[in-house]
Amino acid sequence: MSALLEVEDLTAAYGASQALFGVSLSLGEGRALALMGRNGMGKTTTIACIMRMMAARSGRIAFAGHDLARLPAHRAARLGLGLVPEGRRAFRGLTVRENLIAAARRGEWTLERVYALFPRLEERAQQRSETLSGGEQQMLVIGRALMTNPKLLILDEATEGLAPVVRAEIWSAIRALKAQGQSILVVDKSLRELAEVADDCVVLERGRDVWHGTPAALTGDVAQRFLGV
Amino acid sequence: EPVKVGMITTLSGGGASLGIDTRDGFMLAVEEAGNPELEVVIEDDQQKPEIAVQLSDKMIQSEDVDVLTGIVWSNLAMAVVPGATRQGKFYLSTNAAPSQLAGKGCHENYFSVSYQNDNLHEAAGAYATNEGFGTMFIMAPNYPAGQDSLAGFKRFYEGEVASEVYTQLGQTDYAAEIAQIRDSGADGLFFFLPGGMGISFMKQWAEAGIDMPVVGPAFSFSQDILPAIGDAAIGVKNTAQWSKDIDNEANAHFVEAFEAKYDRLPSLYAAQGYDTARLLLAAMDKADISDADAFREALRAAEFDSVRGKFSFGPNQHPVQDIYVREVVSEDGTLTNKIVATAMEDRGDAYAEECKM
Amino acid sequence: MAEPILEITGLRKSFGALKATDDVSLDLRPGEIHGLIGPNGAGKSTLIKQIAGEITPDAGEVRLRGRSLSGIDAAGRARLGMARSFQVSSVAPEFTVLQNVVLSAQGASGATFRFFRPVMRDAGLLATAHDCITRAGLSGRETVPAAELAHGERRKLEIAMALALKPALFLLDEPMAGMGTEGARALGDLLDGLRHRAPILLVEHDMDAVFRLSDRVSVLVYGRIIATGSPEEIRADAEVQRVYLGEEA
Amino acid sequence: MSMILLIEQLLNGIQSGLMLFLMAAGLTLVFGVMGLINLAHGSLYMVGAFACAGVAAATGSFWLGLAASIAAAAAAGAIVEVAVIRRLYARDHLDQVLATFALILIFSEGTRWLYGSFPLYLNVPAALSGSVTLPGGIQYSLFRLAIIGAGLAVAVGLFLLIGKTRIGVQVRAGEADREMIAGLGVDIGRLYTLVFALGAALAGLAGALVGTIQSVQVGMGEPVLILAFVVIVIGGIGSIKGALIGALLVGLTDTMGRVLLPPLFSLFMETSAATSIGAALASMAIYILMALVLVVRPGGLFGARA
Amino acid sequence: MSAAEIPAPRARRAAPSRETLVNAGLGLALLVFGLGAWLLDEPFLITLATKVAILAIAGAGLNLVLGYGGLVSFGHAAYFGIGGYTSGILAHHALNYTPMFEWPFLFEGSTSMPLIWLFAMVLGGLAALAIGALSLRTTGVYFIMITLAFGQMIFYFAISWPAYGGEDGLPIYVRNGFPGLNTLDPIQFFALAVAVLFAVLGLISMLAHSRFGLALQAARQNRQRLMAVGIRPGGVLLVAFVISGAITALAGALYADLNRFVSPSMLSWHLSGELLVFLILGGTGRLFAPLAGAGLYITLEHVLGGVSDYWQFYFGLLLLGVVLFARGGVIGFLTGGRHG
Ligand SMILES: Nc1ncnc2c1ncn2[C@@H]1O[C@H](COP(=O)(O)OP(=O)(O)OP(=O)(O)O)[C@@H](O)[C@H]1O
Ligand SMILES: Nc1ncnc2c1ncn2[C@@H]1O[C@H](COP(=O)(O)OP(=O)(O)OP(=O)(O)O)[C@@H](O)[C@H]1O
Ligand SMILES: CC(C)C[C@H](N)C(=O)O
Ligand SMILES: [Mg+2]
Ligand SMILES: [Mg+2]
Repeated sequence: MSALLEVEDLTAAYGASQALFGVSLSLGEGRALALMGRNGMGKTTTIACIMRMMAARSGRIAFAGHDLARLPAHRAARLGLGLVPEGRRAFRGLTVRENLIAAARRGEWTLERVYALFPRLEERAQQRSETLSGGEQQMLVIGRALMTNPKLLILDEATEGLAPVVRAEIWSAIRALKAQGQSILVVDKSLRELAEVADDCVVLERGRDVWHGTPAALTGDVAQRFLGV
Repeated sequence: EPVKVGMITTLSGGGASLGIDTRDGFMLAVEEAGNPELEVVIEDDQQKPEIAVQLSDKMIQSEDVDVLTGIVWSNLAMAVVPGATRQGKFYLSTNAAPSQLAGKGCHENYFSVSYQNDNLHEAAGAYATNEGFGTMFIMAPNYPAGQDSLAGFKRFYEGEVASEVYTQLGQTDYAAEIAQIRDSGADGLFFFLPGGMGISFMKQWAEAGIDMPVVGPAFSFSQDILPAIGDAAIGVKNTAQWSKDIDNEANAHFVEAFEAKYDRLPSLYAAQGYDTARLLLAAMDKADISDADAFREALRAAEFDSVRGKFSFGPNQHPVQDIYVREVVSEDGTLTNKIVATAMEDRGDAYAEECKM
Repeated sequence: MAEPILEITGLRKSFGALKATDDVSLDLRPGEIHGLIGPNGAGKSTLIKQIAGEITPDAGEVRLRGRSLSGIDAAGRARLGMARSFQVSSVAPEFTVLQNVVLSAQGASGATFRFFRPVMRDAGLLATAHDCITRAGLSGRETVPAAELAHGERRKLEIAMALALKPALFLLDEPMAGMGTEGARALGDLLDGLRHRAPILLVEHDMDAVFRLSDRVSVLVYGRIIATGSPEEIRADAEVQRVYLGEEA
Repeated sequence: MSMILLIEQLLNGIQSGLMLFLMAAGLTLVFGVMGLINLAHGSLYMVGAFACAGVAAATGSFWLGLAASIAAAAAAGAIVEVAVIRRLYARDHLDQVLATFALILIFSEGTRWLYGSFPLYLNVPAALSGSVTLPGGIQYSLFRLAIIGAGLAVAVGLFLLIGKTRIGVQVRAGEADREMIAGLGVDIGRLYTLVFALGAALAGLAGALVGTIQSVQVGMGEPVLILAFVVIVIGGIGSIKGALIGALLVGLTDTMGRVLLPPLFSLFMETSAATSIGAALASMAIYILMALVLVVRPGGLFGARA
Repeated sequence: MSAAEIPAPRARRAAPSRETLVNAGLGLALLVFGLGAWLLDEPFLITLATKVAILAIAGAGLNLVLGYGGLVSFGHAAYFGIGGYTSGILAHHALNYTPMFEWPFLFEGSTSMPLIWLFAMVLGGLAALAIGALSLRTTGVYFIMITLAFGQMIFYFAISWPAYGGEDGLPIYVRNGFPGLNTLDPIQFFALAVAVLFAVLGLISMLAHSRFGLALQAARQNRQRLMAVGIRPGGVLLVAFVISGAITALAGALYADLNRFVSPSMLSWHLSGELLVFLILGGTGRLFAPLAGAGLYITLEHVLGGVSDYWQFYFGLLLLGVVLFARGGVIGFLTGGRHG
């Protein structure tokens, strides 16, 4: 069986400055992959390439049997990629509800289910997203990604700025999703929670994948070297 | 010695139709004459004064023209003429003739071949008096030519001015003014709205269905824009020093030749362009341009067959001429003008006395 | 006990029917880090904005070293020694890291209407800037435009800019967010040393950091302070556990 | 001035406001909602008027002309979007200014090339010509009433489209963060083409309707463009309601200024000078209004965003 | 790794950047063009070069607020026209021997450029102060439109105010004088305009690199952050706006002398638009953008003008080509990249 997402030897650059020097990873259907690395090592860039928000310089990205190289971002997303981007990026000027329905696609995740997951969003349904608190915005963009009912959910620091209780809720939601067979690619700074959900880890260092393995294998020594913990 | 003419006129943008007619009328006469001594360079002023100034600089400094001509708009003329005449060039106006250049600012090298700007408005005033209009509603845009227009009208109008209204330059919606006109109960309406303003006004006026005689200068009823106004214009009286039905040989020939060459009827501007070229050619026959004084005299003599019939220059080198009242009529489905009366005979202008030449 | 540097009394702010700040009083004493925690949307950032002068409270007062700040705008308060970091990084994106920090140092120096000497050759400002960049962990990135920084690096730039203001106190809104474990730890060490120069009001959701660094912790819920105390007291508070900490504590 | 004339002038003000709204409607869509500064909007207005005049002259039917104006402007809009505008969303607003300024030149001179320099004829269709008598004895042009109707219909339609449909939500999301909405699977490129074409179609419709009672000539779009910008800025960018109110305010201020200021000045000056000064002030009135509105409410009357 | 990929070692004293070279080239091109025209005895081409220089000064004024401060003023024609009318009116009174005012002291007008420039800059600056103080309450598109509104007010005033010619404008029969120069000689006037241009560009470059300039550029990018470091963007922007208005008014005074004529067309929104176009064409925010933009624009206008009646059509196509394919304007295209 081929993997859901396959990235091979990906390189990418911002103008003249190269950010990725060859990243490979693969993620099987129903599995969760943690992408790790220090600040500025290329995690977000890798995700941007997968999302076709940024053109790769070379390498191959295949998702659900399609080569993404030629697709525009919206076609790639429609194959089933759902992104919770770094830095939130809720649509300003739109209300909470409008943010959620803007790109919704049919599936299990509906407005009701998202509201059930984050009751705060229902309370604030008519508030413009840019006046939400930081954490509320974070909930909103997670909900927004879920509303597209993706095959692969990509979370780039999705728990940043959330209160511990909420963070715990989100992790449990992620675990629940995973249990239902949702495939997930996740970037997060909290190793403890990552270890609980991830099946595999890939560590990036200066734009290269330098370590692959299971969370269990991510021993103190490796973590110290690549993550500084 | 050959004569080089620089024509600066409006050939692009919204005001292009006037410049194109001017040019075409002028060039028709030039081609008919076939005088190898006459060379013409033509440039587009885009209806912008500063472009007009630069073009005149270029023609004078680099192309060494002897005569400038062609400007349609008063504000462009004001920018170009004083400089050009001071540098010893001749300027022959095919249209714009602002009052400053007729009075204190007159110059021996400046000739207006069209009229003095106030003339047609004065004639409208005289006509309104003759027709016995007791009260008139008068209206023009709020800029110098508009202010001169109303002043010119009042100069010869002896009845009572019911109301005097200045509209905005470039205004296109006249519902408010039309309501005022209707309410004024005046005997007649005089208006001066050149270009698109006049088209808009006339159409809205016709829609309003007010039964009031209308008089105006020819500008809003000249051949170039009549088709755009449509039947709304029929019956309107307008004043001009020229009309296509003026009965003389030169005019008959001009109208026929123009239509044959350009496949449309000539407008006032075309006639003015044509006359200007003919004046110039006539002067060239009499004198050499290198002798400026002799050439000036030759121009002043104005020995050419004007399409308006008799034509001569007054002391300030503006025309002394008859001004007619025309009526807009439909001839076989084509809108055009027909002379119905003569408003003023041998009219010079109000500023000639101030001119010290 | 030493006089508080910053004193907030009876602050209120409503957005329509929502009471984002509801009679909040708290203070910041010399040498301390005062942690401010609370659920998302509790009103922490709104409180910081009121202290910094970006929004005007409906009622209540903010005092700096005993002096009321009413009527003084954000720039004025910054000049009086308040340095703040933003929850969402707010830097000049086209400027390099160095230019951003120099801008901050220039703001602190007070003289902006100087039209002739090139600012990027001002030795005093440059020295301050380089020092702050190093302390924030951004050395080597001086010439990179802020727009081209990775997320975490931009968070560090926020810190560098706050340092360059050489302030009397810091208002830090989730400085650790996005920084990564290692970065967060380094920042923690930095703040730890900083408190003796200028006290810090620290809003954070990173509980390890809050409990490790804070001398006192206040908990804000629905715009009200429900508890203030030592880290141990707060961690043990049942209500705080219920509404905020959850099982993590 | 008599009471009835005053009422009639108020009506005229309202009507001229709605006429402005018709012109501003497409602009609100493209500028207010998509966030694109399109100076060539006036050119699309001109394209509509010329298409209507051309087709009406050829077929003798105003209504075919009207249909043609919408179709031609929409097509021109779609072509322009795909060929030019599309490359500019990611760019600075200023690049859009330059590009659409270039488009004005191309459209104006292109139209002159095709149709010549002389203004075209376009007259009110028989079914809508003449006037009706309103209660109070006020005579009112039927065609102007039709324009009022069209203006209101467009206002309602746009309000529903932008405020109540998902397309509206997606377009606004696109303005906030184009990359992100594409990343969520919305074909924002095609959507923008459609919306741009719709805005162009509205401009074309306005051009045909207003051109019918005013004039059809090259350059007719430019003064309108400025006024339309004034309207939507007063109302608050992105708000259909604001554009409508802004248009009415501008229409009333302009009309009442023209009607009332000259007599006001003649109370204490000689008539000729008074009318001239009054008229001068009247021509500045809407700009004074705009400056006042923006000084007091820097985001326009109903604007939410700056 | 190929040689091209190896990053060049950082020089301690940086060689002049590519933009500096391009700028020097542009300045030189203007000088060579003017002097060449002089040698070939083509006074009109000198006039054209002078026009480029003057419009570039006006553009430079706008560039200070637009390029550095991020304020898109769509009403800079106001200051340009105020400068022009200052020159026109002072000369008008002096030439016609009708004193401007007799109280509190007799003032007869002036035909001396330095004095006229001073007046123009002060008046332009004052107008900018008043308009700026009100306009700066708004931001973004609202700022664009409110500046347009003030520009239009002045424009309509000038059109209908009869004292100085209204729409017909006001001729200056003899170009105003500058001590030691014969300004009627095209090349001398050109030299004067170019000298002013370089002085203005020098001033702007200095401002841009100063503390003030740093704050100004920060105000463009992030006003909130500027406040947070203790600097009020409003004051910084207003000062820039006033300097900008004064510079543009200076250009207007020169322009009036170039054409020996002023009219409300100097105040029209088309002119404001053209100044914007120069900057965008040249590359907004680059020091020499106004020169590059004005130079290209005027050249195209005059080269194409002779080609066809429909030359504006081709002109439009060319401009479009520049926006679409030369990112960062002409200078961006020439330097082949981002801001340096
Ligand atoms: N827009 C950009 N332009 C230029 N360079 C960029 C840009 N965005 C990121 N980079 C650079 O690319 C490299 C990788 O950045 P990336 O954002 O992928 O890192 P990351 O691993 O996601 O970091 P973080 O944990 O801080 O989010 C960094 O060196 C960064 O400076
Ligand atoms: N301008 C506003 N209009 C309406 N509501 C607002 C506005 N600003 C903030 N709020 C609301 O006020 C509440 C407090 O917001 P605030 O940003 O202070 O929360 P916070 O404690 O910082 O939360 P977080 O930890 O998630 O950042 C939130 O519910 C938010 O939605
Ligand atoms: C065509 C004419 C009515 C032009 C008029 N002489 C003007 O000033 O501008
Ligand atoms: Mg990242
Ligand atoms: Mg917050």
